[in-house]
Amino acid sequence: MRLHVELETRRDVLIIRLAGELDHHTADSLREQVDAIMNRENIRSIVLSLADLTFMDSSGLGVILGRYKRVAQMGGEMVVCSIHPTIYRLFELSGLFKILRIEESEREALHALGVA
Amino acid sequence: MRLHVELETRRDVLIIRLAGELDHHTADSLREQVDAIMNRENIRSIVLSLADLTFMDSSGLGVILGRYKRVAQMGGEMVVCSIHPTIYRLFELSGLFKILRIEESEREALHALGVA
Amino acid sequence: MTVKTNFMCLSFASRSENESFARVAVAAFLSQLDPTLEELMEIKTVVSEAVTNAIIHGYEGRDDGIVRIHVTVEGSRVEIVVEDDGVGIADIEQARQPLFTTKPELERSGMGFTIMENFVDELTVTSAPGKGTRVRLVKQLSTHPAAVRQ
Amino acid sequence: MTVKTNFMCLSFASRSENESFARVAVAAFLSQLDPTLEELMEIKTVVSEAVTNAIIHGYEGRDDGIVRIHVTVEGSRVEIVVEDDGVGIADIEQARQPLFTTKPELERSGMGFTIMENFVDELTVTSAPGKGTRVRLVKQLSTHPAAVRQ
Ligand SMILES: Nc1ncnc2c1ncn2[C@@H]1O[C@H](COP(=O)(O)OP(=O)(O)O)[C@@H](O)[C@H]1O
Ligand SMILES: Nc1ncnc2c1ncn2[C@@H]1O[C@H](COP(=O)(O)OP(=O)(O)O)[C@@H](O)[C@H]1O
Repeated sequence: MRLHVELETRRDVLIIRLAGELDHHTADSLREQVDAIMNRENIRSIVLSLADLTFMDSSGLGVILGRYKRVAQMGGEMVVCSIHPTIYRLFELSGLFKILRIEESEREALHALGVA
Repeated sequence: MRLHVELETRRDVLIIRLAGELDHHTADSLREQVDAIMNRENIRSIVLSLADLTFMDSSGLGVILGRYKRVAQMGGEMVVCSIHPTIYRLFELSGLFKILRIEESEREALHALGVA
Repeated sequence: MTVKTNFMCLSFASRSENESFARVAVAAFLSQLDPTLEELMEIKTVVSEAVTNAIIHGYEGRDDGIVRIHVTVEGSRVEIVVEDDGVGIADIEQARQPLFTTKPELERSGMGFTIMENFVDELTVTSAPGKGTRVRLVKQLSTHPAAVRQ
Repeated sequence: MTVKTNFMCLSFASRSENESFARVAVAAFLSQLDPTLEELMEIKTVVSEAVTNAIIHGYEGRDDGIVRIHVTVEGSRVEIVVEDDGVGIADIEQARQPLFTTKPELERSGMGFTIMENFVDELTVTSAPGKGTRVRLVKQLSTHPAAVRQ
């Protein structure tokens, strides 16, 4: 309700589009939805599209890092795009940009993974 | 800030366009602005345009009734238009529709007062 | 089936700039019940009426008073209590009459209690001179069952 | 020149659905200072961190605890205190280290305190095992002088 999750797969890439607020309360349902797809399908990489995410805190970092670990095990990668300034600073502070790739837009992110 | 007041005069008609929230806190500045014009200019009637008023309580009724009394003394009238449903019920409960004229849109209100 | 209960208490200085904060806070708390827009507007309105009364009448415009709000949710039933430690009301029945006001010079409409009564299911006013005022509002929301159960 | 002071207190059940309410309420209270969007986001974020910690760590996920928030405004200086009566913290210095978490199994990032430190001007943590936790955050807003004076 407060967090809207849209999931789309293109070949072995899972696109996660988030709208609304990602906090401790909404993180659980995101985790479950994403893991359900990852258990079922052959996902190698993730595109995290955050243009409509208006709020995120460190609980969001936790669930993102958890999904990153899963794709990293598969030899895949995670690309994040369209990040609001305050949320950008959370990624920066936590050093997540050392392991995640960042792109301006979803188009560029999909292009980077060869599924544009 | 929370209440935005736009005032326009057309001949002896004062158009008051309100946006935002009209409560006890914001009622004072509305009263002052409207009274300043009414003291200075020859205002006979008022059009109250409420399309963008998102909140109003009984403090708003008080300030509206006070301005109504001023135009009634001048032999003029007050026309209210574009009222949201919940605010409509406030007018209804307080019997204000017995003394105020109501129109669907500002165009119709101005037309009714001959200054369209 | 367990009915979901939740609560919050809020207290703040009797300043008119807090009126807007009070109704936004109550509305934000109740948004978890997924109320209709109309219900949310009604709740904001009654909170605004009760809080404004506490500030204007209870504390007579002084800004060093404290206004308290308690909200309890049980299933889709909402109880809101607004309290002040102000001057109190001598004749509650008279105060609740439509158009009755003791502050016509402030352009009060005397419609506060009438609006509260019309926008909620239950309204209880407890007050005595010098003892402050307590306004209790109960409203049954029409939320769909899924939001009600835990 | 008198500096405008204002305050509010908020308490609520330690339920995760109240995290969103808590940050909206604090933001609504502070909107009277006309903060920038960036400042408002920073404040929402630190409130969310402290409240989430009280719920997850302080009350270990139990929903019958009470979380308290006090906000005091003096001019454009904001003080926010978030308190719980939960398990408390044995080693505060260690808890404040970036990436340190006692709940990795819940996918906690260990970044809560680090984010709080970076988004406010002052962070004080008072806690002891069994005695609950008190997080005090101070932030100086860049509001224009007109909004500061009474
Ligand atoms: N919290 C309060 N403390 C003291 N008196 C109150 C309080 N609330 C209401 N009253 C009294 O009840 C009267 C009617 O209140 P209300 O219907 O809200 O109309 P209004 O606020 O426009 O006067 C007030 O004029 C006041 O005398
Ligand atoms: N209110 C609290 N009560 C008890 N322990 C706390 C509280 N807040 C923080 N802690 C402890 O401090 C650690 C670090 O907190 P934080 O930096 O917010 O990271 P995280 O919440 O991701 O674990 C927590 O893992 C916990 O052990």
